[in-house]
Amino acid sequence: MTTPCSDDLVIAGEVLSSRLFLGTGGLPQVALVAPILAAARPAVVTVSIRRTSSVAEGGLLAALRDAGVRLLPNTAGCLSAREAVITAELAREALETNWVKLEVIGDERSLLPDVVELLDAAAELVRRGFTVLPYSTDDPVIARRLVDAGCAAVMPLGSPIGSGLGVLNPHAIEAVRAAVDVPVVLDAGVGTASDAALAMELGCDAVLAATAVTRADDPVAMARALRLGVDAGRIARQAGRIPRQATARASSPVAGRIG
Amino acid sequence: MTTPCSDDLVIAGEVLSSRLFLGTGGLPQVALVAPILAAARPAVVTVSIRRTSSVAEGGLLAALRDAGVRLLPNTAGCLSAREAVITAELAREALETNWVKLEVIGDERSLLPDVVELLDAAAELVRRGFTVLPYSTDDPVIARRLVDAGCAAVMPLGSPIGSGLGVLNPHAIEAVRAAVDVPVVLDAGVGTASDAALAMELGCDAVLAATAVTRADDPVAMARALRLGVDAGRIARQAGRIPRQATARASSPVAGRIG
Amino acid sequence: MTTPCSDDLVIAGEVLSSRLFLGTGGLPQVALVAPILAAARPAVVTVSIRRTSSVAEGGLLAALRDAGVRLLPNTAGCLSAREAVITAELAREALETNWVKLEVIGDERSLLPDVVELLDAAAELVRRGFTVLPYSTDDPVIARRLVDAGCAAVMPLGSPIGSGLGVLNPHAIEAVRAAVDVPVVLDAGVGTASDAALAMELGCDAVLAATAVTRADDPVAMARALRLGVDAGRIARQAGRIPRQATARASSPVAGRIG
Amino acid sequence: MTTPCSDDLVIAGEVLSSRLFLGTGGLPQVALVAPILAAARPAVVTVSIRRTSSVAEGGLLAALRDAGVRLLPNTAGCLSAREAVITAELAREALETNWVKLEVIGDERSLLPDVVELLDAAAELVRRGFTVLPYSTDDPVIARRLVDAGCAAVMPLGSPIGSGLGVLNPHAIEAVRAAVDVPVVLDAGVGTASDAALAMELGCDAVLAATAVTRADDPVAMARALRLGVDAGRIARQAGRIPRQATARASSPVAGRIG
Amino acid sequence: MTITHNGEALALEARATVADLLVLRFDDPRPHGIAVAVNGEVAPRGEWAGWMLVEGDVIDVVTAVQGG
Amino acid sequence: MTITHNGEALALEARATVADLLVLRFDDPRPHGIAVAVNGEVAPRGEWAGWMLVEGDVIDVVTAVQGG
Amino acid sequence: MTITHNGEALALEARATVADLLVLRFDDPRPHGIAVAVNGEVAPRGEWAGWMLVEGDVIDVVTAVQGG
Amino acid sequence: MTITHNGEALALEARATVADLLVLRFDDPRPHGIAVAVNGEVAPRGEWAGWMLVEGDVIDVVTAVQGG
Repeated sequence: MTTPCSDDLVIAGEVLSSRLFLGTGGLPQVALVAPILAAARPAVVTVSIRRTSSVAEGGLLAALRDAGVRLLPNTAGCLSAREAVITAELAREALETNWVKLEVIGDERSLLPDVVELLDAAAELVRRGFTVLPYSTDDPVIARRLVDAGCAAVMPLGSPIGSGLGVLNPHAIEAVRAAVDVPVVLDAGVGTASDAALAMELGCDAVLAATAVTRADDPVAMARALRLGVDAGRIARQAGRIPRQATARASSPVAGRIG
Repeated sequence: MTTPCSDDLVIAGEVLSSRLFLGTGGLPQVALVAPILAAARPAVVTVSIRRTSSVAEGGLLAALRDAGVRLLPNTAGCLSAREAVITAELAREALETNWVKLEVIGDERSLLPDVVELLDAAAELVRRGFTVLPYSTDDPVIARRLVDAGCAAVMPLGSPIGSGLGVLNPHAIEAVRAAVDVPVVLDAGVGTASDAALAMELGCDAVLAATAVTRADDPVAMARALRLGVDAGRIARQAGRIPRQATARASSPVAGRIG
Repeated sequence: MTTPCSDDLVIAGEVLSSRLFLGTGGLPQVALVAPILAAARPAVVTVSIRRTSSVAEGGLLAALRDAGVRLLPNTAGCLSAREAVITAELAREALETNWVKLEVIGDERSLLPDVVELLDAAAELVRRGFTVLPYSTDDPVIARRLVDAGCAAVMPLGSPIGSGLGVLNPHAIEAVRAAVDVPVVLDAGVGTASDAALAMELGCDAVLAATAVTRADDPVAMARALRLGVDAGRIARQAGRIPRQATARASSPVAGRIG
Repeated sequence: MTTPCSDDLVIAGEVLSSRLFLGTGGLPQVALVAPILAAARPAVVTVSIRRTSSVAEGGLLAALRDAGVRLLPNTAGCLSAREAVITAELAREALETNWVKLEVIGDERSLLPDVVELLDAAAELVRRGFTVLPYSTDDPVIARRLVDAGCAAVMPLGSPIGSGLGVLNPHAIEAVRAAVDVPVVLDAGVGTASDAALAMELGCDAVLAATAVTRADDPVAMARALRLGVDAGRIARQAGRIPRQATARASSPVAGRIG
Repeated sequence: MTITHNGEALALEARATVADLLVLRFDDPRPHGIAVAVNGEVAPRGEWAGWMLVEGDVIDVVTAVQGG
Repeated sequence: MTITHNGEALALEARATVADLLVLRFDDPRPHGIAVAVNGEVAPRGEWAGWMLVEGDVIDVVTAVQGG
Repeated sequence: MTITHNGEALALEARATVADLLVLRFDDPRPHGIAVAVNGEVAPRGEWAGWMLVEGDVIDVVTAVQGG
Repeated sequence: MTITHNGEALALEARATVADLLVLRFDDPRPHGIAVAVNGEVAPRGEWAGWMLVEGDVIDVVTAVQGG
């Protein structure tokens, strides 16, 4: 355990087991679920809700249940508050959880959040008793509105879903962190371990990664790398880094040199 | 143990215990040596050579010997090959090691390497049987010349010593990595864990940190953070990250959405 | 004239005389208005609407009228759609223009747009016959919504007002450009000429600068620098730049070298 | 004329007509020389020295002589000081100028400078009465050594030749600027106008561009864009830009708002 | 009668229930880990056995799949 | 009567008009480049002369000033 | 005799000068904008007419071409 | 005689050795973890006892200290 208990992440009163959220999208084979979870030790694992023609669906759900990991259904692909709300309701029914990663996107190409529909859906789901974790932009004003609407956390994007571009605007993520008093989970864009570490150093409370793991050449290794990156960034944030300065500062004493 | 044996770092035939090098410059108190080493588990610890008026010198050397860590004396502050060579000779005599982190700087303000004097000193020290690890610029042509001169590794800077600016030119570090077939140790500029992870992801074989740890608000915590960051970056590099792409890529299936 | 007529910027059917918008906030003295306008040759100049106890108000308005420049009143400082709408109405009455740079901010510290109130105000002002140029975030989905509401242009921020941080997220500005078919005017954050040139190279149709000019050591010189920067970036965008590539490409022939 | 006479660039006592140096490598057709020169108004134009089987060589030299522009022969492709010196001697004989852009590269793939051979060649050519402008790395210590060897200017690279990556390490370019008291000409890597403006804002006295112009979709337009970008950056540097600050600063008055 | 199941037309005997549909499609009247929407409203698991379908009903049966 | 002008209380004779207020404050019944709001609604320039103020009216008189 | 001109063997009459070579290759004893190296040393323009080539000389004739 | 020890003048008895100097300064003829340079050359540990100092010798005694 790399983070002391006193440093546990708590969302909506629930103590989570780590600061890494894992998405399962793009997973090449269900057989990788167990080793990936063992390497990542995620706090939650996200799943999508889709029509099914068989109960098994490749056994993903069974594999996740066997691992005893907390599931976080999302409303990926929803283009309106209405769609997102019914999808969340079905997720609650199917998975017996009232937690939802709320996604309402503006279009299917950019997959960027539509914050107007997102705010409507968030308010309605909170009213219906959901614990809402909204996937949002890196706009601190919207983050504050989501919290005012009752969201249990905010999940600003670092860069577009699946882009692997990391945190394109660190300044904005710091502003989101400063704007709200709920956990901030960096969502979307993480491509590698240093992205996850940076997000935590900027003040995020957790990081979500999906494609970065599932589409890496070695998903299990990347799961481990991201887990270490999240812990590294969290501890570094707490350690109080040295200030950046334009000029050098000797790390060896000047006095006492010979000759 | 986060890195499998098959992945050990080997320099001049010696198997090193980790991929983090630690500098002791700026250490607020010797009492921190033990906990910092326990947190960082460094492969080597660097020390400087200075005139002494007492054998103790605050007991740093004793503390390091107690920890049983490999010492890497440096020639910090030397402005000429001549100075660096005699300093290295004294280090070998005092510490009974023929390893030396070779530093020859151009001036005492920027502390930037003087690669001309550096090449002369490297050639002479190799001739005298030293294992030379030169602190250099991020110039791949110079890196190749240092290897041709017999250096056992190259240590390009990420940014000026003590600046905490991280890796200012990732492209150059990748070019150094591609130019040589000896270990590349990122030296100077590391400020926090994500810097260390990034350096490893760029292909460095190890990272050296001094000020980042010793002058952090909590040196022991930062030592741990950097250790995790180095491991995270190393594993991420080997895991084969997803490509960066300008546009989004869905991590949730498009088919099967309701409504 | 650096841009051919065929390349004129047109907003709401009006042909504008250049691609630089100028803000007057922070102007040290009215006497600088004339030389700054001569150096910047702006398409429009923004002003704020405030209570007055004298008609003169330092003669700014008179100086601008003498220069015959198009005025663009803003609703700076408004925290709600209601405030912004009445401010716009008063501006229309006072300045006899139905153009308005619509600003609705989320708080007085960050001065960041509140896109929810912004959308409401934009729809209402369009209904009332205004030509609306909204100061917004770099969110392409919101940009599209503003255009759907009838805005004549969109004005995404590069970074916070007065920060001089330039374009913090070039990827987002390119996405805004791709999302809408009205002119995109980069607003807020420009600190120097290269920021303005970059914004234009990213596809912006114009750039607004205020603090960058008025608080520069030499406002007239910076006005000229930004004017040149905007033109440079516009022409470079149209010239079709070379692709970025990680490796070198010889600009001198390899064949025919002697020796 | 965009820069006042008092601001002329002077190298080795010669007053140059602008702060843009132009390379001709990659020029698609000689017919473009005249319009490109008219658009760029360069201070000098670089050419390479190669074996010839005809006097004409496509008439490039004639076209340049007709334009009355100052020629700056380079030693592109030379891998040793010896090669570079004889190439410079032949250039002096063929073009009747003792100015030379000195290039000695480490390998033909990266085209990066070999600063060791470069220093040897520079010293020898200065001894032989040449005015030496060396293409170098962004290493301030080497820059100072080149000046000590008698070079009339230094030409640090922004990024690899032809890469179009712009200035990869602004901090290093500022350090080179601070290290020497001769003109600093940014060489290599410029891809577009904002790169040129940034280089000037960092303190460079001039910028050299070749591929950026000759391989652009519209070389004449890019020539004009770079000329404007260089002037914009120069004037912005002199205008004294506002400081970068993490937080916003209102550009409109807070007092006197209605409602 | 004809209903729409996951976007496709499906013929069912009159008076069929949600449970009947699930048996037909999944050989199980209460399959685990799924949810059912009838005409865009959730049909709670407890009501499947008694929930009578009518001509033209639009039924969606969903489960958890891979997702980011 | 008492009205509020730009946030401050101001005593006016009964039956004063917007134009009267402007004369009082600006020595000009139709100053150039300003606008007037009465109780949060714009009072058009053309109506200033005839617009009768009443006890408690909130008047804002604004103009263009420096702004980003 | 045989010399090397720009990397290729070339047969010349004995006692040929640099100028003779230039006439042979360029129809001009003093072409403009070129330079000549003999065995890696510059042969100054003024000496071309009198500079006698000998068996095995390596001659490079160069001019200015496009370059970065 | 007078020698220079770590940059400062020091008076020693004639015929003093490196070991004598070390005893004088460190109460130890072979202190651990130090090295000695005489006139810019290393004096190996094994020769300290026999190494005779002479007037004007420049001696540096160094050890390992904190360093980056």
